[in-house]
Amino acid sequence: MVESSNNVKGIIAKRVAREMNDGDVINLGIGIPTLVPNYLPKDVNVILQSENGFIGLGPLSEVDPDLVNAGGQPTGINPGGAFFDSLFSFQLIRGGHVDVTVLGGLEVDACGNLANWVIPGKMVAGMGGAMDLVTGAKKVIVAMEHCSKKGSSKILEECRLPLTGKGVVDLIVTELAVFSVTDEGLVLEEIQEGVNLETVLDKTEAKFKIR
Amino acid sequence: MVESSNNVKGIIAKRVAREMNDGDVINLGIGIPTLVPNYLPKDVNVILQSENGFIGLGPLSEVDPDLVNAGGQPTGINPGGAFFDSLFSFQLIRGGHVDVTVLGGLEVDACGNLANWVIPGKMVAGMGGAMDLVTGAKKVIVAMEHCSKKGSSKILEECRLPLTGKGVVDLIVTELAVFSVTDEGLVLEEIQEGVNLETVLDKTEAKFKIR
Amino acid sequence: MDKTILVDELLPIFKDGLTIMIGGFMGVGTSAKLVAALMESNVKDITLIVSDTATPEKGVGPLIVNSRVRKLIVSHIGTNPETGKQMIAGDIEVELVPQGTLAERIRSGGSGLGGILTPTGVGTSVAEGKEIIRVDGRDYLLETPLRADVALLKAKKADKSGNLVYNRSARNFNPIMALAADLVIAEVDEIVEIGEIDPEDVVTTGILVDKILV
Amino acid sequence: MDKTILVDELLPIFKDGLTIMIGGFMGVGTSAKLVAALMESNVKDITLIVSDTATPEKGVGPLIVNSRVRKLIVSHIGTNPETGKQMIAGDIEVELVPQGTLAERIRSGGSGLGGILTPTGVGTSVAEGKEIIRVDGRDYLLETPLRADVALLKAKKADKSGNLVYNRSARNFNPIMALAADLVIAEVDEIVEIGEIDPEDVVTTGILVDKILV
Repeated sequence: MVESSNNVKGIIAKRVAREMNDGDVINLGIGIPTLVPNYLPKDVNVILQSENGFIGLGPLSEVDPDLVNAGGQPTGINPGGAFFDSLFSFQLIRGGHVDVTVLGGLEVDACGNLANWVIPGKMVAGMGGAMDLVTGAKKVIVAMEHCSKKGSSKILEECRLPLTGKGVVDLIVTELAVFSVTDEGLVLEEIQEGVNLETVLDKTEAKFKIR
Repeated sequence: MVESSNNVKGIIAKRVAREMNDGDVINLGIGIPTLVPNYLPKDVNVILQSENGFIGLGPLSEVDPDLVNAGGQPTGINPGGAFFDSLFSFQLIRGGHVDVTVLGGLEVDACGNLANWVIPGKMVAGMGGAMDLVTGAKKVIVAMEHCSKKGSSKILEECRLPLTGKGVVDLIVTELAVFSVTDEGLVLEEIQEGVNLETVLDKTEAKFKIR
Repeated sequence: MDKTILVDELLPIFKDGLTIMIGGFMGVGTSAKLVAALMESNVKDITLIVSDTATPEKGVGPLIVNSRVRKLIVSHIGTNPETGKQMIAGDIEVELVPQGTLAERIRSGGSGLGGILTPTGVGTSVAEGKEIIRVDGRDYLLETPLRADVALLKAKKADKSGNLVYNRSARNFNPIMALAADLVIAEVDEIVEIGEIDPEDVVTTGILVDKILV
Repeated sequence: MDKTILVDELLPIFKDGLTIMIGGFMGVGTSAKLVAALMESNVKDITLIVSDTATPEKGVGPLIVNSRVRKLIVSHIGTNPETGKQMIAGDIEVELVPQGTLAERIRSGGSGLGGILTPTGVGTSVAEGKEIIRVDGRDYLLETPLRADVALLKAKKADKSGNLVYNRSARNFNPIMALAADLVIAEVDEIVEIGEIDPEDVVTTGILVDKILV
């Protein structure tokens, strides 16, 4: 079961990695998005931005309790990186200086709306930096499992949970398929290997066009 | 004539210096205000802010073309100083982190209005940082000669030139007198040594109360 | 002017009902000593402005766990379950603010601005009750300034005039909070003589810092 | 990815009618080489965003003297008499902006904001035609963002990824202009390998810098 879940996460992260271009400045949310760098081709070097205050997030070398990623975990900084305060960090994020952000989602809909920060009466995590990221990054990719743990589609005709951002999502990557958000709604761009169209249709509440 | 003008400037600067408290953060405009530090008592150490980007303006030591004051002249920085960009500099100024600013004036009036940046059709210097300084500094002192070169009062019932700031002036120091700006208009706080009240009344267009 | 202070001298400063900003992100860059002093002072009904409530043990977590906070202005509470519990029980009032907006509001409060226009939160519940202003064909939320009575910072090093240098990602909210409170207190690991920090390296100028706790 | 560029490669970039931001204060922190390249390129009708027009010989002064600028967004022109002369003759359009407001407008343009509310200029001619917004009982002017096609910066040192470090008061407007233009070009005195600038010392991150002229 754990094996299978890891598998699913890997499939999603691997597909997201193909969206990255050499030199891109990327901000990765916690969860599946953090796996993306593991699947980057060797000739694609990206620069990771960490919204808690630096550019050049890299592998952990020495442990310094003052050097953590946006999930609060110990991390490293690559040569060429830079530290700054939270104000400057969000100037970069909101100002369009981050090329791609990859985030998890609770729900995404056909208008590119994203919900991932609160389930009323239940989970109130807070939006953290997510609202700024989806508003400011040039490209917003939602990387998530296609269905909830209860088996219901997370890709909806219209989000029911409170939104993180309105009309902000560019691409949705799940273990079943890849959708782009266009002015005419969702477009199925790809079906993941070993998945058939019927499964995608069956598991997707939102209507979508097929490219 | 030059001698006499220098004398006048010295009288004004000397009186302004008495307004400074130990530890104050001060921003000085060009002209008479820059003479103020020469007259500070030994036990009054002030910290000079330079709006082009540093704290701790000090005497010139080595000449570095990249270290100038807000008038563009070579200057020095004292130990304990700090460099920053123009954005941060004006955050300090507008945010009330500068205790006193001392500026020259073309006209000041009974409402505390100040005009010092433009004479329509004639001189258009631009406001530079003056509008931010008079808006943001905790105390605004205008240090200027009492009358224009043509002999007319620069302390008016109402400014005629375009304003630098509305209701911003706290204290006016000239070679003849010191006025405070209160809710009830100008109050004559002091007459400079060797000057009599008749002269002040004669040379001042604005009405004022006598403390 | 010696700005150094001992913990005992801090205690009378802390009073019930104060608005306090505390630097840090997930507890990193939060002054453990100043939070401990707050705990020791037994103050309550604090309005706390902070990036997140970290964990129950870390950062400002203990202030939450021990019910010292009446109102919280914060971007994330998910890592400290106690915050959500008190929020649902109605024991603590929580205003959730996007992290970039929180930074901007604090900077506005410290920079004499009346606020900023941000696109963040447009079309979400964050926009409720806020003025929407259209500039150049795009909608923005008017977000207003935040200030505090006291800001508690954590830095790596200070000189005796209060110039501060931070360590790595522990910088986060500390430099902007230094602008936005009536009284600014910094815990530092090391204090050096004036002149020992290069003016190019200073991140927070000493004119913003009132007290230093080593 | 090598960002270094030669003066000759710059010339095709400069086109008539561009909006250009140039760092500097009274010519200090203005790239003399990049201004010279602009002169050499013979471009005209520039919209120039700059702190001041320095003197006829210094900073951006030569661009004014040689009538390359059609519109100027600036806080001070008093030290370059040529600017005032062209302004009165109607040869150059001048928008005078308080220096702190100019900095804020550039930062807004580079930070995705729709503008800021500032008390600076309320009750003066600067307020003419601007929206006045009342927050907490005080009036503020809504000041809108500024952006440029190109920003020309001057720094002391760069690494090959474009991280910049400035020298003393030559920093001024350069770091915020780095945020607010589609193409950012920096002249530096010295270029070093990636890793030679401590991440704590970087003032402008290399992700903002497109081209480096040594």
